Amino acid sequence: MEITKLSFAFRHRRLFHNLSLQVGAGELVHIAGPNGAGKSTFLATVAGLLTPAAGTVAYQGSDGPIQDRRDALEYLPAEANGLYLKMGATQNLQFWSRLRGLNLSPPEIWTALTPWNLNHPLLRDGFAVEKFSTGMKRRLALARLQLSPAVGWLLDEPVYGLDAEAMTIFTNMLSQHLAKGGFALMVSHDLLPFAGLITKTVVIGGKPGTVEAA
Amino acid sequence: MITAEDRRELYLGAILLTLVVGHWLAAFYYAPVDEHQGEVYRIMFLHVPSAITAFASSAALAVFSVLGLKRRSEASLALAKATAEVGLLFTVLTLATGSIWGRPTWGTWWTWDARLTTTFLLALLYCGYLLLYAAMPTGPSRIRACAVLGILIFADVPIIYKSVTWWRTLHQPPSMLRAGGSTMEPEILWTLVLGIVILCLYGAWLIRFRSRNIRLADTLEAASFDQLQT
Amino acid sequence: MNNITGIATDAQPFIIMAYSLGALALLGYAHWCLLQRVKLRQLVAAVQQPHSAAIPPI
Amino acid sequence: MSSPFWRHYRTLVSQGIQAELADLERLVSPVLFALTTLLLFAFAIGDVEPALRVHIYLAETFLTALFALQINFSRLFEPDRQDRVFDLMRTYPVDHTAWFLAKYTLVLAMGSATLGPTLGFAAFVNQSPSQPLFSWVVVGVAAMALAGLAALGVLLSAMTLKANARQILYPLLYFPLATPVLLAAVQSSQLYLSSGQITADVRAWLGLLLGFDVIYITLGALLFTELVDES
Repeated sequence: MEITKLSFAFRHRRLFHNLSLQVGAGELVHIAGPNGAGKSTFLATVAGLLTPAAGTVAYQGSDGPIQDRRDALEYLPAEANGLYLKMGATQNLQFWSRLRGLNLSPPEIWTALTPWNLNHPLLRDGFAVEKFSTGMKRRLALARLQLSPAVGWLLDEPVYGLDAEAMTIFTNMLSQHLAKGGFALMVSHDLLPFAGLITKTVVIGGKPGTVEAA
Repeated sequence: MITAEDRRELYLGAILLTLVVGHWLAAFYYAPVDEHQGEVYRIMFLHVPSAITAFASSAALAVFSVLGLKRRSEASLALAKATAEVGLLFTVLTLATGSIWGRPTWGTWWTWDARLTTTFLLALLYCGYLLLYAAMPTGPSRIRACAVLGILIFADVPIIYKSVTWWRTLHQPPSMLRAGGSTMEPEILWTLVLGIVILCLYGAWLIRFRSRNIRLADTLEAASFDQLQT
Repeated sequence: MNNITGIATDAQPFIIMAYSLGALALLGYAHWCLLQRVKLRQLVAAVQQPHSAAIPPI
Repeated sequence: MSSPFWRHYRTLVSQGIQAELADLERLVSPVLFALTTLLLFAFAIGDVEPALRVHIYLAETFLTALFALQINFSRLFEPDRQDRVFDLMRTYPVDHTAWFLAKYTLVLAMGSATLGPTLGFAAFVNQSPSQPLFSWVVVGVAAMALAGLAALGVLLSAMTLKANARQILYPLLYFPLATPVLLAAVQSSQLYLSSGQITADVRAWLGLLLGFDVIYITLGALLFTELVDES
């Protein structure tokens, strides 16, 4: 993925300016910067939710440029998990995976729930997700991420609300994703678990959009 | 404080305003007395141009809305918002003069005449547009939402007009708002056409002037956010 | 404008009412826009003083 | 038919229906609102001599339908607004026209679930021995009205998604735009019920209703994409 001279002004306030970045296979880019600097805005812009003031985001697939960035990216918002709160865990995962073109049967969905120990007969079906705890909702969102064939992950505070055990599951999942040639852009206040994985750091809000190799 | 540009704009506005007043004088003295309605038909020279400007504004709103969708710029939104405001002004003026004209002509302040009813709905649609503009936070999503509504309004006006006209013809033959029967004497016709042209130009001037105010206010809002930053 | 000579008296009040409403609308709105323009220009001038953040020329 | 368009469409429709079934309140409350409104009309209007009964019945029915449908339409994106599902959906490779058609189909289903009881109950409470008011032509007219209103409803719902004071803003935009449908529905039904067959006038009104439907379905499909694109 190639980001060239991306800049974004929110309500006329310049958040990041002329930010350029190459992200290749297997790379984990850490988005650093003080609170309110625009880290989440940067991820949302790359995800296509916000119109950048200037600059482009280009996606270079192995067999040539990717037409629709949405095929290549899976986005995990910071303070939300994109779940139909009145519906069950399996229904949620089935919906998002079907939109990605995967036709998974319920048992296949259950196996995807297992690593996040959400694969309990009482929890996985007919149990509204709104009754889940914050950590359980986050784990369900991460299960969606794991199911997604998208090559690039845009992670906004992925470990928010996770306990230590879920944290290690996520770290393994992330390293497998990177090993398979995927990449990820991540905003995270807690960097300890990802020490070895980060290949680049982008500072937003400090010096204007510079890129330092970690 | 007033820049040279403002001054030029105001001169143009003053000229247009004198043209409007000049036309009014022509409407009073140049146009002959109408054999059916006598003198009161002279209200037509304000009522009809105002109505046409109001409906022309809905077309302008649609044009700026399509521009807004294409360019997604605050400038086109400012123009669209100014158009909705001026359009509302002229619809209200049309309704007021229509009802004042109706009083001596039919003895009532309001009749469900197809054109008046459509104008009334157009006023509500303009209010809806301004409400949506006020209800949305500044940004691209507001530009898009207002643009789509602007197009919807323009698409709906003809349907409203046709349905209201049919609704009225079932109950009452088309009203006699058109003074001097179908063939107007040339003096009346020309005075009316002149009035329409002048008022449309004045309306356009109002839209331009108001939209520059909106742009100015947007820039100051941006500056206040920058001020927040330092 | 209280007695427009040459106009039949019975129609006069309605014509006066209509056209004064017209004048009120057309002039009133323009006047409001003008006042607003002056206020905005004053704000811009105040903002462009040396001590405050630079603002692009308008 | 497994091209992405229809797959997205089927997925979105089935998800929408499940979201409705998961939260039955969303289906029940518009119907209850409609029945209450019909009672209010009955209390306000009171007894009506037979000549006017048909006209009053039609006015009541279509006004109540217009109000009740507005509730369905304005709450259409409620499940998607929660937990930023709507934003996440925009980062997924979903065909926007399929998305509009899915929401349109969903709101047609919800609308019929409201319209059915409304028409039935209105005829039920307004009937009299000499005038059984229920007529399938009126139901057909109502269906045509729903077809147009639904497209308008989906578009307005997506448009006001991010507006504050949405609950009051929505009706202020919806009702003026929907007046031609109300006029056409009441007039065509009344002409039919009074004459007993589809006269030229009735056909004219139905033509206008059809025009409204076609315009708003095409405008809906075109403009929905504009609303859903970036930001």
